[in-house]
Amino acid sequence: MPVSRNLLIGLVAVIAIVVIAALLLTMRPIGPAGEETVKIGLIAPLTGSLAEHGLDMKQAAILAVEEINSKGGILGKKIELVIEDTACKADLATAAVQKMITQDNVYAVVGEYCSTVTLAVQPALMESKKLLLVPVSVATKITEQGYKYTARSCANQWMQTTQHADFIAEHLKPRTAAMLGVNDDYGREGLKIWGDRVKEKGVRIVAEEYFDPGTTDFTPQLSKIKAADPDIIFVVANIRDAANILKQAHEIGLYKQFSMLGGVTSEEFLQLAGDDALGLVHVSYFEPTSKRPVAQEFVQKFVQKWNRMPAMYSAGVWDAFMTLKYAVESAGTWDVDKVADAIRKVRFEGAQGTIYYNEKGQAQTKVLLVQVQKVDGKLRRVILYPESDKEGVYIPPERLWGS
Amino acid sequence: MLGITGDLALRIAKYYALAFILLLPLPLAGDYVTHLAIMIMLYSITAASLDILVGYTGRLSLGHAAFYAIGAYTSTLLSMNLGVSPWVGILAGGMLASLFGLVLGIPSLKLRGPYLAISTLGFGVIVQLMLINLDWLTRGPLGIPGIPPLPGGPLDLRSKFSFYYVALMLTSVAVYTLHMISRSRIGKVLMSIREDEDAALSVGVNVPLFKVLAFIISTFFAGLSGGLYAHYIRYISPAMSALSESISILSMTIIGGFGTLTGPLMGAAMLTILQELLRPYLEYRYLIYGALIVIVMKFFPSGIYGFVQFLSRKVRG
Amino acid sequence: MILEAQGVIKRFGGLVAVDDVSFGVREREVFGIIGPNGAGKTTLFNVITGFYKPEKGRIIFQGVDITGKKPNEIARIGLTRTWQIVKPFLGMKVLDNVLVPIYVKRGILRGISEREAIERAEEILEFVGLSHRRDFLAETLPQGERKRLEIARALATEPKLLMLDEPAGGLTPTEMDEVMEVVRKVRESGVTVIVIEHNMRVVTGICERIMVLNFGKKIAEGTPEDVARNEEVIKAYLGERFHVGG
Amino acid sequence: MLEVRNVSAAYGTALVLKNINIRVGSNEIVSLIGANGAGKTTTLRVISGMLKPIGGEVMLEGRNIAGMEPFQIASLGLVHVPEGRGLFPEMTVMENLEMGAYLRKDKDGIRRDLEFVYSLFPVLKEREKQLAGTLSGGEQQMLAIAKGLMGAPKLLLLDEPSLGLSPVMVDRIFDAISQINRERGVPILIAEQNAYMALSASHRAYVIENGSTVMEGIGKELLGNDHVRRAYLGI
Amino acid sequence: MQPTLFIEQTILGLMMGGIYAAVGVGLTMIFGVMRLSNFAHGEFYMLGAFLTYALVMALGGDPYLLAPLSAIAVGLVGIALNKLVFLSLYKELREAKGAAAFFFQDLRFIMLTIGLSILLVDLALVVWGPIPIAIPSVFTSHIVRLPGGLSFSLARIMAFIVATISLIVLYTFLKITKTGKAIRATSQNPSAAALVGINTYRIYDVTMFISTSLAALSGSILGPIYNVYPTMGLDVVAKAFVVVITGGMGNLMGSILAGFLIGLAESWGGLFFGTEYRQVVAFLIMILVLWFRPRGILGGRS
Repeated sequence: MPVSRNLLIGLVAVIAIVVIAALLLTMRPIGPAGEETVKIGLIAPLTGSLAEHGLDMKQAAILAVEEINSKGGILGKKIELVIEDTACKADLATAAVQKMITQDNVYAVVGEYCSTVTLAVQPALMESKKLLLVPVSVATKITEQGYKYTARSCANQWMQTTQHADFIAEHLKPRTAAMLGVNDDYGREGLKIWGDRVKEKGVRIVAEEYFDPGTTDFTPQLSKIKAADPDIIFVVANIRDAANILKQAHEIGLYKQFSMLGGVTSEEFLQLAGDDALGLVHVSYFEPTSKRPVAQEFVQKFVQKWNRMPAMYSAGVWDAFMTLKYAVESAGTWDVDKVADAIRKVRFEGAQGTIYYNEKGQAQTKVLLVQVQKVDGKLRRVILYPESDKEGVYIPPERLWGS
Repeated sequence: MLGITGDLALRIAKYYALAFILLLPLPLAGDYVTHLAIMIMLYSITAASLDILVGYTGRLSLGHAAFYAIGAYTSTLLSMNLGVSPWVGILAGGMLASLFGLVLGIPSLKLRGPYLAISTLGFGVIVQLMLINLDWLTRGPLGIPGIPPLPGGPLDLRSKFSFYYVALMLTSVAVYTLHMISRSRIGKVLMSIREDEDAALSVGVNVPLFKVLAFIISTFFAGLSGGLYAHYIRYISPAMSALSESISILSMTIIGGFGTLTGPLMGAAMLTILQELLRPYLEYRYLIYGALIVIVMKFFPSGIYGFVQFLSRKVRG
Repeated sequence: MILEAQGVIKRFGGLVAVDDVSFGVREREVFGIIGPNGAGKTTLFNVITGFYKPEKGRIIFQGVDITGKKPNEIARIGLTRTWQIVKPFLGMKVLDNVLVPIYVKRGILRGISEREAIERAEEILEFVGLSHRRDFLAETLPQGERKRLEIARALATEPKLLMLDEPAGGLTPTEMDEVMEVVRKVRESGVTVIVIEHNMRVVTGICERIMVLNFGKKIAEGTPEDVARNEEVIKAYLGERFHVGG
Repeated sequence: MLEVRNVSAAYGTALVLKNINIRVGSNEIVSLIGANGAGKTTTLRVISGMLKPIGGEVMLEGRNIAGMEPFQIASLGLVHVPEGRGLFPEMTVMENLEMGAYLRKDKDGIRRDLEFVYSLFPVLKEREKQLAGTLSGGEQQMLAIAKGLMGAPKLLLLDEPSLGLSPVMVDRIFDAISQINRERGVPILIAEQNAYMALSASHRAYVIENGSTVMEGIGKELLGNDHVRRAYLGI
Repeated sequence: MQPTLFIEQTILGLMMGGIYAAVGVGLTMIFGVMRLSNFAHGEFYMLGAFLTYALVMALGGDPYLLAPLSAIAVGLVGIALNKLVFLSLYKELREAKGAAAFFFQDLRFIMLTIGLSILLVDLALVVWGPIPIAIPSVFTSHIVRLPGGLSFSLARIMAFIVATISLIVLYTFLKITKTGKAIRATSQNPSAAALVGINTYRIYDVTMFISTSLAALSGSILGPIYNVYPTMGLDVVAKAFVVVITGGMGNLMGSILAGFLIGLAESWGGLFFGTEYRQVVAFLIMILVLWFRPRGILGGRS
């Protein structure tokens, strides 16, 4: 067979594939009277190594939408949730967002977990004038680029880390510190901000170690840290790694005060880490034990629906949806420019506390510092700071461990 | 030139022109389809470039995404730090990628089969770690947002609509060039190496030289498409060089049908679209995706291309 | 002398595959190398064409010492070999099989126009009688045609000395005759030929001089008639007591 | 014992065997002679199942074994010592011999056979613990045959037992082959290029040319046959 | 540098090495016998850990006691997959001709196992969910203290011991049993193995069983230490390949040696170059070894 005919067949096949797919993909599902609903997208890593956090986000989003709709929607319109998986990959995420923009014609997108993915989808959303409500990604840059349609409902890296560093320096008064972080954007930015901040306050950094995502054994790093003998060890990691780090540190006899960023706030973390978590100080922006009625209500509904305690990320997602609700209602219109302005003016009680935004669209939420202590024989997080939420006092870990 | 008669070049160009014209109205299907089409085209260049290495020269690479990332970073950094035009940047990205291709190609000359595959895998991981750790240059793991779009004169290449046509043109030219290379004297010499290295040596082929040349050509185009990607998405991060990316590029090449050059185009289209079609199934979709890969590879050793040929033979009787 | 081997030794572990072999090949002759299986003939080929490095000895081709040169360099200066188990480029067209060496010889980038190259390739295919297979994939050829393709591909390098490793092995008598005819024509065109062959009919039919190897050692050299009468050769090659029975 | 009827075989598209017909009676040594590439090795490969024939029948003790897997054929008592000797280079001589007896369960029988092969090739006993890959060519050939014998063959196929061996060694190998046949009553089919050795050691022989059996006869008679000398040896 | 740190790192490196070796050995065996580069190897490790968890939930008891059960179960899954997916391909491979055909066959195997890996990871995600699971064991919380401030958890020591014992058992199995010898024979010369009556397809099944159950055993003993989650296999498979390649594909002893070498190199490399380059160290060691010995330390099959 002449080769050029092969080529022809090949190219025809490619075109056929693309055209058929285009037809398939542009076919819109005929929903019940499209006028009545507004679509909101959620992008989250539902597969891949970060799927556990995607689950936190997905469950909160479903709950929030049910809550809003059960109370008659927003300005009389019901919300329809469109969920897409990104696996924390930029190319999958951009395609997902593009689909949301063009096919689903979403009004706003809530997401993502990974800052790298949020940054990747941001330009497309901004250019097509869709709101991007960031509930979890903490990279400071996301709200620093001056995008009008971006708002973040959780404390960013800078807020979390500086307040954490200040608390540590002022209350724990270490002379030396070691830092251990995941070798990605989260860990790098965290260590940089924290290290600079505590250095200003006279703390000497005696070790700075990194581990690659997917690492399961941290003993090489921990053993170096142990040799450096710091007063406090600052760690930036997600729950899986953090639990392993604590376990392995104690295993090699590294009993020091650990302190971490907000990646570890969930019930599953306490289950994974067990007693090794005792004494740990870390940042949180939401505690399910909070006495505030809104938080109580959120926790109660979440547990009722999903049979597990909400993680910190779930609260971020919930508040993102609530931000939208209050902003649209206060603007009195769905006009995106007006709603974007309204977001910067609303003030409401969310799961995390009183939520209001600055000009850049960054929520000025409270950052809590908690310590894992034993209350009635059970591990729980006790809020140490700020004064308004304080539940207990800092206990040096030596005293918690007994010996 | 290079053993391609004007006649052949013209005949193949005609098919590409036809495909080009047929694909012109696609953006009418909306931005989503346009975006996917653009991604398919970028992947097509990369997968086809990998085919030069895998399908034509018989050298397996599990680190091809590294060159894609090198192209993207080069072009981005040049245009953002030195104000170089992105068009020049993309070209420079291709060139730097092929320089790295040379760097990887020479030491891996002695290696075969899985030894080569895992070494290239290692190369990909090392590039990723360098992109993360050399943060003074690459701005570290958070990646680089705010990359300038391609300057298009009167056209605003931020819009998917106009970028589509630029991409279509560039992809046609790039894939056509790759096609010509595969049909050229170089392509035939590379194939002779794939078929039998000793026999190629015995008729005077400088096997090491051409193996390295295959790396250079292949990585040049991967770098180009990486640069295009950077100025299209306007955000890049070290994750571009991840093993999973290399594997998805390799999947396109192999499942599409390696050693055919048209196969990888089909692979890029099929796998990208499949990912989209399976979207509604959220967590469940990789069950189907993985199963389909297993089925295609078990029953169609020469990939989708082989399957299409099989079908067309059936149709013609 | 177009080719001279001087005291070539090649060892594999404890085995001496080629043991101090010296010989010379004259311009424009057909030189046969025979010997039982495992006598070291193919190893000697591999040493001459650069695939193995000899432990000792020198190979002189056209007055130039080519010992230790790379196989492709040796092929480029006009010394080309074929393979006992033929190695056609199976997944390529017959024409392309022959074009590759032409490109390599005449220059990939410049040197020969495509038209010329194809004409030349077609000439060679015509020469070995494979014109009718021009556009077939090599993997579709039967054994006899593969053998001739192998020769065609070697001829395309424009060799001054062609080394054929069992060109007639495994062929039918008709195919064998065709191959012998090709070898004769090659020689007439001015190319020197070295042949490894088992089949005595082929050897006596085309060779002017023969060298006999046994256990890596040269045991005889001369015209086919001389060699066939040589007691040691008969012993080594045909079985020790054969002449007694005959 | 063995009857090969009209067997044809091909490698891919290349037809290498055309209507081969061979018979081996019980207790016989039969040899296949012919030039390199004539199809001797392929014939043996087809018989032992390493290559599936495209036509014809291979009857072993009245049962058609064509198309069966090699290990199934081996379990019927057909042992093939292949081209390249079929040794396991990174295993010791002893282990190779054990592998030869892989299918056997009779420990006593195995021990007796081990003694027999050691008496046949005493050098193997000396090298018992040495890796097979480190043996000399002649020793490897002995090991290959010994390994074949350990399988208590009902029929033994030997491919080029003289390959690469010195004349002294060739003599010893062929003496051993005769001895095996005499003392054990094992029928043996040899593919051999060394015409004299093959013909003088065997009872009957077939001449194979271009994938077909062209002549058959008593070994010693063929030895004197001028036609064989001319046709096969070409002189 | 403090000597304690060095000693501690060395011991930790050796322990990691034992585990690398255990995971790598299965991978290298499959390649040695079937010429199969199994990119889904890590998923059997993952399945082992999850099954152990499921068994602990269902039957109660300590994961270290149930690990063998889970290993056997995963081994059976391995056999099933072998029969279902790969068997017909081995037969095709036997008839493949020419270097290019072999290469293409390799590609096909690689792609098949990649597809399998994607499938199995998602299967675990769907069945067990994405949240990491801790498997409680009495051994994890028990810490053994050594003089000089060194201490290790009993679980880790157990893991090292189990890994070492299983390697010794495997080695002995291959050295002295009939089946073990048949596996080695098949790996060294498949056609000769068939000629002595070895059912090579059954040997493939057995090898698959050993390889997958060894991976599952490693997963089961490490699960309680590192927790269990669907992508845990992906985290080990690249490292396992590095180990296997460094040791020489198909060479058992090579993999064991390389496992320890890479384990040590990572520990020491992290010490000298900074831990952010830890992964680079492993790859550099591999590249360095391949530079001088293109087929690994002890030389593997091509």
